[in-house]
Amino acid sequence: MGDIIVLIISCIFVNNILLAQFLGNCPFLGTSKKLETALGMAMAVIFVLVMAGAITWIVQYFILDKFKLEYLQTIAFILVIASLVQFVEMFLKKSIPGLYAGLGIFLPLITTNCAVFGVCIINMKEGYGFLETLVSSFAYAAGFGLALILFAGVRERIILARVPKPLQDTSIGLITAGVLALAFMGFKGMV
Amino acid sequence: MNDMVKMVVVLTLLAAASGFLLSFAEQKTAPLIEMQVLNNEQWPTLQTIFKDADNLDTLVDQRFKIDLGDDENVTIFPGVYNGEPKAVAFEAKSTGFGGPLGVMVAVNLDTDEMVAIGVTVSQETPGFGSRAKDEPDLANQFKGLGLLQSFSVKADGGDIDAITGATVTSRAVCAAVTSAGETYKSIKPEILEKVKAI
Amino acid sequence: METNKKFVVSYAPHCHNGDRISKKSYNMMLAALPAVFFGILQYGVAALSVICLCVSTAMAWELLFNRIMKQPPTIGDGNAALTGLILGMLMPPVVPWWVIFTMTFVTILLGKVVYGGMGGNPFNPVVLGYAITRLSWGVFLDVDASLAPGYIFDFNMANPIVAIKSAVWTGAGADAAAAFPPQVLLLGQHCASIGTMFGLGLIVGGLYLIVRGYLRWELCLSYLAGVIVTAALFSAFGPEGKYAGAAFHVLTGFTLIAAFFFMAEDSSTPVNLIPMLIYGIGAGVLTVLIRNIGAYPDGVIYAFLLMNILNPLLDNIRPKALGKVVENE
Amino acid sequence: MKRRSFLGLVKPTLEYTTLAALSSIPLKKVPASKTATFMVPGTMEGTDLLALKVGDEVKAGQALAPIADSDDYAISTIAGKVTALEPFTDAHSNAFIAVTVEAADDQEWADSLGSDPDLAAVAANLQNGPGALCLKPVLDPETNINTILVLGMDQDLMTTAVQYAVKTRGAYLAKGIETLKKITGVSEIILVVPSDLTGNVQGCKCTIKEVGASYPSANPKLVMHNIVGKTVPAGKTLEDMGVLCLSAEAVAALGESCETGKPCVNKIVTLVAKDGEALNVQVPVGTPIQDVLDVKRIALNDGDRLILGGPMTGVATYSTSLPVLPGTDAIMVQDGAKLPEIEDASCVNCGECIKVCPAKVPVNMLVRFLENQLYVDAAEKYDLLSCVDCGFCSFVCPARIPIYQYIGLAKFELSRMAPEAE
Amino acid sequence: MAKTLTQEFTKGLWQEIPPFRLVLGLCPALGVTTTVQNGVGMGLATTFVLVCANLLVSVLRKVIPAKVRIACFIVVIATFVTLVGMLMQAFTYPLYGMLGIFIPLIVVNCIVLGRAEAFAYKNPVLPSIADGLGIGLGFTMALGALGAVREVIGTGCFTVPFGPTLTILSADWYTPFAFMVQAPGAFIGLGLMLCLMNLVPSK
Repeated sequence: MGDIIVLIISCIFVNNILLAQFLGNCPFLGTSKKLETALGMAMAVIFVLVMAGAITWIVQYFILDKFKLEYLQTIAFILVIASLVQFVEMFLKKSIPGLYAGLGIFLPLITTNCAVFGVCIINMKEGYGFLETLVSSFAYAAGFGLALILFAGVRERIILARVPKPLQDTSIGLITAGVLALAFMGFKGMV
Repeated sequence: MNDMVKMVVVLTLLAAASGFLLSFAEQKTAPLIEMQVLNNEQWPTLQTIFKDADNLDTLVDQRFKIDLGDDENVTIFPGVYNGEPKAVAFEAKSTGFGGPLGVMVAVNLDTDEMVAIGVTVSQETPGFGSRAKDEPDLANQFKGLGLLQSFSVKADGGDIDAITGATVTSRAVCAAVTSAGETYKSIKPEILEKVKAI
Repeated sequence: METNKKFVVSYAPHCHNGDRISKKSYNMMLAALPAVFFGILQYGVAALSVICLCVSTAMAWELLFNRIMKQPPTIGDGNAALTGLILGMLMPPVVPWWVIFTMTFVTILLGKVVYGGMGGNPFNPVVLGYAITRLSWGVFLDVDASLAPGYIFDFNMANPIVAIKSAVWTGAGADAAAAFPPQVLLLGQHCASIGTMFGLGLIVGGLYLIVRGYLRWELCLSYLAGVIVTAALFSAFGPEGKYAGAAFHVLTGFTLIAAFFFMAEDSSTPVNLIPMLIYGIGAGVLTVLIRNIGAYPDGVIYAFLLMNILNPLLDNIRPKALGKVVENE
Repeated sequence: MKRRSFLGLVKPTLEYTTLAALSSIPLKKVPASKTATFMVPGTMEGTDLLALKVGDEVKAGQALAPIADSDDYAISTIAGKVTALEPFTDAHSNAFIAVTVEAADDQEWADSLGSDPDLAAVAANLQNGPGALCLKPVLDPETNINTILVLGMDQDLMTTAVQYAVKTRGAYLAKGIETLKKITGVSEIILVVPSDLTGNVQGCKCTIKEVGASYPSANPKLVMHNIVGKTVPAGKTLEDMGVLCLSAEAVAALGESCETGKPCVNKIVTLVAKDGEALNVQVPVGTPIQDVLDVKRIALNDGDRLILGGPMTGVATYSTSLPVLPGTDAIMVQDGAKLPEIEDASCVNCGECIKVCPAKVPVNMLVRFLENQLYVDAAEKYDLLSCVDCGFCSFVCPARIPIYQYIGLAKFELSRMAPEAE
Repeated sequence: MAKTLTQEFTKGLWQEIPPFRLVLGLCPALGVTTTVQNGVGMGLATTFVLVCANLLVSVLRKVIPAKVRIACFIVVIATFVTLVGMLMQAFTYPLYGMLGIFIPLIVVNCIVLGRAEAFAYKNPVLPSIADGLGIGLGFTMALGALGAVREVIGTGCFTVPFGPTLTILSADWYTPFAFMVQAPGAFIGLGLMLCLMNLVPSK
């Protein structure tokens, strides 16, 4: 149990997928201009990443490893994620239209969200068991969501400030993200 | 319906072609990659920790693998001193500040004491943790200590002086050496058997 | 309807209470004086030159950026000088000039200019500038290293916050803290950065700011409460003797200057009651967490950066405006 | 004005000027002027045929309606001849036609009101009287007025005109309230006065409540919230809630008009000189401001500021030939050398405005949205419409941002957008 | 409308240079640019995938049904990414070690998928190759430049790609501003470079 808590803290704060591992920056900058979109994206990533983590784990250990096809990891994982996103989209549209209305527009973006793919690979690299994979996927996604929501809050305010013209939009977004990364370094050594 | 068939056919063909291409590439590159790993990660360390061994030039070729169960295995490099395979080296891993950290441990088969250790893979923060690889202070402390015990840095109540400003890395090295000891304990009979052949 | 006189036509209100931004800056500098003077007395002319260099370069950079961006000079509002002064207070007595140049440059550029000047910055410029410099040139900002050549005092010459860090790992933090009793810390008989040595001076200055209304007591007290409660919990429930007590944490490191001077930076702090309390307590808890279990000796800097990030979200917690219609959707 | 106090720990307050503190001020009567100007809502553009022409003779108390078929008119307070009809636009971009009348030697009154007027007659004759008694909402069948709120307190600082009316015209006030009850049929009348004037209104047959002494507690929306106990929803008016808010001076004028049978035309105005010394004057509506200033021999120079209204919400104006309007409670002049400057600074988030805002508007965020012209967001998310227009935020702002002006502009833009959206 | 091959090639080098003008591919730009060599290596690996994927997608553009095109693109891209990973492991192992997880992540790099979708699927083979090469080399240049800035300021050194490490700023008088090679420095460095690029007109 203690290990799991350490893993969660490590994935959310210390090794935050966005700010310490640089994964998922395109949607990070793209969907953080408004708090509502950031919330939607965060939920969508959590939702998909937990499922993707579980399925890629199964694919890795029951297919790739079994048949000595480890070198197909990249292609297998990306296909799993892409079809999972498609499937989730169709499923939500039919069964939970309310949730689909909220997450719908973010789902296609997730296929090219390197955080999702990256976490799946990290899980395998670290050799996590199934439970650990689930926990780490969720925690990484939560860390992504947390950083995204915090960033969106700050960014909403920056948009209103008198930022010099050449710095506006992405440029100031990156600088602010840098400060976020700096702040998250404060969690270093906590696990 | 025709569309549907076409879609399936195209995708299947693409996937099949990709599979063939990659398995071909895999076969061709696998031995190259293994040599690269050896040359880049383990060889530099082996060179330093076995610098007095007789078989320095051939020890890579003399390596052998021991099965640890669970699909894991460990590669053992035997070191020959005065014509006798007196020591073996193998790698143990742990996690440091910025990712995996590997420690090559050379151990005397007679006394179970460490001949030397060296850090192999390290992605530690430049300037801090990476000193574990570059500076011998930490590694030298292990020389001559019995491997069959657990190690920890002084801050945690052990005997090892941590590198200033890189406590996490120093701890990771201790953890790796400790786990090397456990591995060693379990596979020593097999090692002894195999080295006889040399 | 003609008149030959030209009157000023402007919008209401036609009166003002006379307050202006510069007044706050100058009052804060005034409040900082006791601590700064004491630091200069202890450390001598080297400290004076560090403080002067910090203040002057901060103003110079601000002026330079005003020029580059073709704005009217804003150094008149005193904010640049104040930023420089507080940065100077965080410095050890001896710092290479180029470290100060770079630090004030980074502070003014990344802390203020890129966000369009004072008020737009989501982060406390001082904290940001110090954090970046510390990350690169930590050794130059290290009080112990700075004191090693040339300074001899008749009191314990170790920087308490650093001394205790290594002691905590060996489980003897409380013993190490016992070497620094509160009166020693309050009266500046210990080694710390120029402006944080004299605890009493900081407290007096801070109380002045609170009384004048330039510092919200809610922020200051909740921060101190956060530090005290967390530190007390650690020392009560942690392993016996491992963690230092509350008094130590309040009086060492940057806690006091943070409580009284970082908190008075408006742009990065909340304005409503509940957010102010959460902000203060959160910063206090994080400070002690990082000190006790994190990688850094002093957690104040990171605690503030983290709470700065949270600030815009916190500010959404606010009282219901008059007649606000709550939609039932 | 009151400076920032040394003790900044507590919330800054502004106290209303009460008559108790200024009891020695006598009421000066401004003699009837030679010309008077009346503002009638409407525009002259596109109207070739004005119902009123230069040279027309008018009687005192006669309705001046320059545009035919329009409900808009003003009551002339003097008898004489129309000398000019000019377009005029006020600070809020409302269009008016300024009708200037030159006084005749013989002041003849139109026979308009009578001693027992009905609702229509009162509405017709007193809307341009002192305090601008506007009874239109009662006549409007769509609004269901069930309460009348009579404010016996000035809404701005340094102004004592309404208080003066309450203090000296208590009997007329009582009569006015009685008449109001009769002609409107509204039984619930609430009179709000400052604590030192409760003794002067004992004769009034209505609910009497006390209002606090700190600014802006006499603001109608705050009176509703704090004293009446009903909250006006953001963006709505008192009328939307069925409450008609009237100035006590207007009600007293109604009482006087019923007694005398002719419309009361004399307005009480607080005149504040450059040195801050104040005095109340009585002046017929329509009199040029210059005549009022002459009472104290106030000389204005270039760069000075002439304000119609009090220091917090008054409107600065450019000419002394403008008339005293029915709602002009104060005329204030400020020395050009002592005007507080306004700066183009951005908000520093100090929170002073949050401390003082009586409506709990998140001014610090609001001003950021207004500066970026995001008016719809400002209204939807940051409570722009909850603002009660007191100007306190601008008064305390250390960055000297013209917040009140931003808010005024935003409300104006929103009101312009609203019809477009439909 | 029709552009020459040269134009297709050069637009990626300046007008549409990622990630400065096209704000895509930020993750590798931030993650691997601690040295010039890493940046250039990452850029070249991406270029390889871009060119190959563009080529194949363009060749097959008439065969691939529109409905499953994204899936097909992904298969094609993933194949080449795996291939480049194997080749790098076999021939430039230390570089592969430094780039680590970012090599497989080329598969989700929006630039690659974006070019396949926006360009190669609609254009003949030669322009597609020119486009891929241009964008790829532009990306390489950008990563190299960012790597150079970060490395020189952050360590005082300059790693010639696949060559020696030169000391540009001598340790005698320069103390490296290590912030630049750390995570926050990546974001802030890229942000400031983006600002500089905004000051320069795109044409």
